[in-house]
Amino acid sequence: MLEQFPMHQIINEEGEIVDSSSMGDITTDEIKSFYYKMLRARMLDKKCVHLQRQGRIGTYVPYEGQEAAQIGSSLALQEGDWMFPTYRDHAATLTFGHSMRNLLLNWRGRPEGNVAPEGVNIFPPGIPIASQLLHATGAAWAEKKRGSDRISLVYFGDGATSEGDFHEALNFGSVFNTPTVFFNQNNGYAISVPMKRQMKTKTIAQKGLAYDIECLRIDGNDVLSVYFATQSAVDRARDGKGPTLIEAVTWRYGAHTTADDPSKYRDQKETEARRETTDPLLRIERYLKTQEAWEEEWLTRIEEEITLEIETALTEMESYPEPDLSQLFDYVYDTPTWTIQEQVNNHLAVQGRTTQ
Amino acid sequence: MLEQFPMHQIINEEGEIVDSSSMGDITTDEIKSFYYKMLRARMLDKKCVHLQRQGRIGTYVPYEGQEAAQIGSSLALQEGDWMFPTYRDHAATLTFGHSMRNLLLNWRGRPEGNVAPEGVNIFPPGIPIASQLLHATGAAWAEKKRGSDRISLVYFGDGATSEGDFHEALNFGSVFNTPTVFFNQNNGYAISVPMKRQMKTKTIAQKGLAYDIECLRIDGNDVLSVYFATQSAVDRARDGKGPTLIEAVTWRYGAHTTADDPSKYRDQKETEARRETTDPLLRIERYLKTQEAWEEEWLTRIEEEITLEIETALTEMESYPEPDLSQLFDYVYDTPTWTIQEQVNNHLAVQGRTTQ
Amino acid sequence: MTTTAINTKKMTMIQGVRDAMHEMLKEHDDVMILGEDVGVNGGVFRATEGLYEEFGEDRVIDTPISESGIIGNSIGLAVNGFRPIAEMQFLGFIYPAFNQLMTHATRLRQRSMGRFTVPLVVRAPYGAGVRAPEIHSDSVEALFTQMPGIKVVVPSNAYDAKGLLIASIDDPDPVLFLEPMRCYRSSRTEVPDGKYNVEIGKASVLKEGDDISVFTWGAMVIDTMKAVEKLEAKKNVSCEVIDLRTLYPLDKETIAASVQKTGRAAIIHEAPATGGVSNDVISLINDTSFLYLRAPIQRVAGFDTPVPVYSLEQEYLPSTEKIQTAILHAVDF
Amino acid sequence: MTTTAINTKKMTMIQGVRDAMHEMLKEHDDVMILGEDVGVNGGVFRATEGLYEEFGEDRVIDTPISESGIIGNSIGLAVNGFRPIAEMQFLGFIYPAFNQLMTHATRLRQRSMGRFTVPLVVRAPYGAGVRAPEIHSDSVEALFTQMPGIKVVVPSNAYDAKGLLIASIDDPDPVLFLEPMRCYRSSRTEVPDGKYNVEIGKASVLKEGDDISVFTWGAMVIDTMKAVEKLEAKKNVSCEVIDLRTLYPLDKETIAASVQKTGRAAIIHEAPATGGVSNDVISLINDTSFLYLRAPIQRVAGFDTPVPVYSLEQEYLPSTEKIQTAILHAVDF
Ligand SMILES: Cc1ncc(C[n+]2csc(CCOP(=O)(O)OP(=O)(O)O)c2C)c(N)n1
Ligand SMILES: Cc1ncc(C[n+]2csc(CCOP(=O)(O)OP(=O)(O)O)c2C)c(N)n1
Ligand SMILES: [Mg+2]
Ligand SMILES: [Mg+2]
Repeated sequence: MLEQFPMHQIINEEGEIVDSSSMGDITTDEIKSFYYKMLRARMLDKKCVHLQRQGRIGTYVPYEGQEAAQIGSSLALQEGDWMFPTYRDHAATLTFGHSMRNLLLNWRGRPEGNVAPEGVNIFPPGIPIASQLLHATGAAWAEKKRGSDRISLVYFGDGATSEGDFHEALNFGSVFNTPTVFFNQNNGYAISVPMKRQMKTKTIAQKGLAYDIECLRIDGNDVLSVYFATQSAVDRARDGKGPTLIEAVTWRYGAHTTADDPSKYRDQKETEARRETTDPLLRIERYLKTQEAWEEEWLTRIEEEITLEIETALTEMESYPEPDLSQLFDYVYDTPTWTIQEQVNNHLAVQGRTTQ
Repeated sequence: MLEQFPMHQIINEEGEIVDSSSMGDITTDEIKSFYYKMLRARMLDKKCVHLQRQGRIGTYVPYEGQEAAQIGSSLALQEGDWMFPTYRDHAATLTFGHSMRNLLLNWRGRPEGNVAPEGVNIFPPGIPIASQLLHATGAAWAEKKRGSDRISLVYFGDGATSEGDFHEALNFGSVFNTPTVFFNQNNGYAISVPMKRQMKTKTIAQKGLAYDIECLRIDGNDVLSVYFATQSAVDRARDGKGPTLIEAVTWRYGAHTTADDPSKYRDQKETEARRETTDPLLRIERYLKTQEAWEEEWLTRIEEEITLEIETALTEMESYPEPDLSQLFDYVYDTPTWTIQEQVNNHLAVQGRTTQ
Repeated sequence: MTTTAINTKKMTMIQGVRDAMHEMLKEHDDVMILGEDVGVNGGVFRATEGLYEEFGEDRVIDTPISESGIIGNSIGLAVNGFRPIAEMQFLGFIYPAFNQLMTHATRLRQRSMGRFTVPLVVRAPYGAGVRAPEIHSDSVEALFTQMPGIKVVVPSNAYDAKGLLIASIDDPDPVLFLEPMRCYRSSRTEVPDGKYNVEIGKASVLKEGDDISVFTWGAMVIDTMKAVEKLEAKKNVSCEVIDLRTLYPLDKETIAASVQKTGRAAIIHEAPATGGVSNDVISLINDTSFLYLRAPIQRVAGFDTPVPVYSLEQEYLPSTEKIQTAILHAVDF
Repeated sequence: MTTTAINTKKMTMIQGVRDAMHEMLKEHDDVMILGEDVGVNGGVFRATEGLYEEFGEDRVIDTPISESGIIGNSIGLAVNGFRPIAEMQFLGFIYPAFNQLMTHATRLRQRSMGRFTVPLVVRAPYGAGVRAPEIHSDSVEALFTQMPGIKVVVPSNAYDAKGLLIASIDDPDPVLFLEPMRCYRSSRTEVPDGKYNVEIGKASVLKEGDDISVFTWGAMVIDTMKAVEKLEAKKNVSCEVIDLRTLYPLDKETIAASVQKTGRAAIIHEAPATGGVSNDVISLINDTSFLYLRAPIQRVAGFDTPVPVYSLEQEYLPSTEKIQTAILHAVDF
């Protein structure tokens, strides 16, 4: 199937354009803004890994290496569209409009982490693998029923394709022709398990054949390929042509989470080598250099800008009011049941009563 | 995909051989024995529908029309192989060695219905749709681990392909290369829901592409095509070449169960027409006639033989000892827990105590 | 209970269920039905009979056989403006959807601090006694009463069924609506036309009495009433019978008040004794009415075994004899 | 308890778990492990560390992310001659496998009249208090104690963990083996080398006392012992603390004997109060010891809410204060 599903690129590892016909009329400035978004995400990620080491946030899930996949795809969405992320997709949610402060709060175990600004349709990250795909078909189906042209995009990993929910979602999407983009980030590993133990197939794209839906395989480290492939999937969805499965081939540089040691299951040398070869940012840097559109000064400026943004968000996060007990009780039902009400009362009574 | 997965036939609707190359050196006598098995199954099925109407058995699940699919496939198995049926596959289990009396007991709600003779590896029928596929990969995997050449065959319907377990089973089979035959009987309906609402694809065979496993589509009403396709899948499995997905296209003539009214969701005229066109028994009759191997006298003789067998089984079933309370308690755990023991004791005490 | 309607019709419980859906589909564009065989076929029990014809395939939807898919999609639909009524063909086939119910439908409000809500009703026929095949007869209400974020409702007659189903559809949170199959056609009750509510969380006192409070729900209401009738005819004992109707949240006031009046309690259900909702009722009584109790609380329940194949299900189900024995045991203690 | 070994080593509970599997893999060719990341990676908590290297990829198997697949295949393997130990990475991820457990693993013996049996152990880390992400911290033992055909076991220390896991692997029926994450490395206990059993179904009296019986299990053993220590230091009250260790079947004798001695009981667990295993304990006490009770049975449990994100989990978990208050409440009643 590798022949049937070649990995599409627009800009290759060397920063050369290999498929100019798929680039539309994108400008260098736009490409620079893609770079900006990727840099922003990378800097935030590195900061978070650091914060975790310092104990200022809890266990963190890094995405370094996957910026092109997440940002190229999220940029293809419009306001009002729906995004269904996993725990690893905060580069995408950030780009789609989630608040950086709230994202940081998430890593402190705060419920605000799951809440994007009003009007930004981002679901709380799917924790049980692949379960979120069905919400994406459901929400898209609702749009279709209403006759709107909004669509949904859902992220999931290579490992997620093994779950039953992956299959049921693709089948629902296919049968009810929902306007859904199934965006797979194939980063080669599910925690420690490599793709070849997760499935026998060499591609994830081919799984779309089982549902007669559009399916394709792209270089997930090429932000342009990701952007244009997603855009055309989004367009198809808006036009009532149904769902698309996109396999974006990528790699995570870091650990599965900061609690994990990748050297136990893969040779980190390969990962380090990839920073020089397949890196999504470096590739755009190389491209911009071939276009003579790369300025170190610009880089310095945007790095400063982003640093400031991150520091501000961090300060906001660290000075955020302490969690309130009501967050535990208030949102279980619209109106708390008497059981919950009684439990709150007892809880408060004991807290007031015994002092240690 | 219809072109990629044509429906393979050996004997067509008219009883003509259309692919003699796939017939091996099967003899007319062997074909007659296939006919015998199909007739036996059909007569039992008709009897059961009748018994249900008379109230002598409970709700019954008919398979009339699917005899070639079930019998052609089960005949490709050998002793020691494993069969995983659904609630509709008693033509298969009967042919593979289940006892007719126990099959009848099943329709009286007796647990013996789930128990095949010692040495015959038939699982209790899978009730939750598609769940049995995973047992088939697991049991086959065990054989592979032991280095035996036994294999497993699992039946499931068109509707079953929508469940997550279908997907997980095909993936496990594919990844662990288990000796499993996934035998799909596509009878066009899942209760009232036609295939086209169950999936967008025109074939079920193509779903195998998602797992890089062998997959094919055959005329499930052609017992020879079924037999030889299954046999080669079985051979591949025995040879360590892994699983195969077979889509056998067929049709059920009757209701989903005797509690259902098919005229509510499909035109029964089409079904009646099929008795004259795609019927699996009629086709072999036509074939045998072209071979001048059909004798009415033979038919009468075997009908009598089968009638006797069925009547004997029926008598045995109807005179079978009443169910015993111990069947409710004895097999929950190897050794009953005290909870169950206490419940039995109370139960017996009350039964003894109040007479109402 | 609020009633605005006036005319009534005698109907079976399954008709009450259908009537509620008919009413709500008619009144509210955001209400929709999805499930296996609910459309063209009108449901395997005829609960959705005629609704596909009347409201069309966009509102009464035959889905693939995919319970996780049905609930997962319903969540997306519910969050995005619809009020889906999802049918599980039998409660015993809800298990493949367990993850979607447990980790999403019931938690989304909390997880999103109220941003996303799931006004979903999951309907499911359940219970033993109708000679159904294996798995079809499971009584697993307690899997859901312990699931934070969902309510669990069980009518036993047409009036309650219609009113509770309307209330469930109007409820802003997920509701599991259990339909005891044995009640589907066992009796007819007067049911008002139009829309009315039976409040979720309120039990119904079917019969007042002084000596013991007998709590039950679903199909066991039938047997309990029978047992009590028989018993009262032959012994000098007066039983209060309460149909709990909602299993989460339980009706604390009604339960406590009754036990405080009678000083004794028995709980009747067909699910296995261990882990059964009876134990929540016992805890509630322990918490509220310890000093009133004159005898150990009696449970008459299914065994700690799977529901057996149907030749044995009458042995499995609590018999009227057992119910009588339990009541006498408490009264004579 | 039967011990044949002599040498002991001090180890953490997670080491005890690993030791049991190591022992059984070494002794029995039919024992195998399967799950997500249990092979090369040695498990996300290191429970299977080194086992892949020692026993090879045919016996310690990294599977696809497919919980239904893992349990479904384990059933096939178990019926056909193997004794699989299936790991669920966290108990909160067992839900996709619910159908396989509920309708097959636990019923196959009954459905086949003893012909097919499922000697399967399902291991799962569980419980709150380790700052894990959402869903990872669920305490849903009661979903399984009410599931006929499976046993539910929860060790709280290394000695019990090893002995119970060996007993579970040797058990001819499915066992759910719950591993409270908070206990993994919270203490070390002496653990014998080699094979020994801790009998399934037997509670352990951690501390004798006269005034109240305090029942608990899993990680709440830590807090309960702490609370009792504090309380006894300041008040004149003597508590008996019992680690139930097996949640199904409960140890009726030990529970009843203790309550009949003390006349009071408290039950501590972190799962939501409604539907919690506490209610089964209450029922058991109601059935066996009604006349001995001098005060209502106290429950200290999690709230009827999902386990919250971790900034709130200390509020969620029963505190030592609450445990003390509950005990005093019973004693002062
Ligand atoms: C149902 C379920 N099972 C197991 C887990 C534990 N788990 C968390 S992440 C992960 C690996 C996921 O791999 P993949 O889908 O490739 O995504 P990636 O982490 O690589 O982005 C696993 C097994 C889970 N979250 N949910
Ligand atoms: C998990 C589950 N959901 C629903 C059902 C109810 N049900 C029984 S048979 C059936 C249709 C199955 O269709 P198909 O797989 O095509 O097999 P067929 O009955 O046509 O042989 C359904 C939905 C079930 N048994 N299990
Ligand atoms: Mg991955
Ligand atoms: Mg079918």
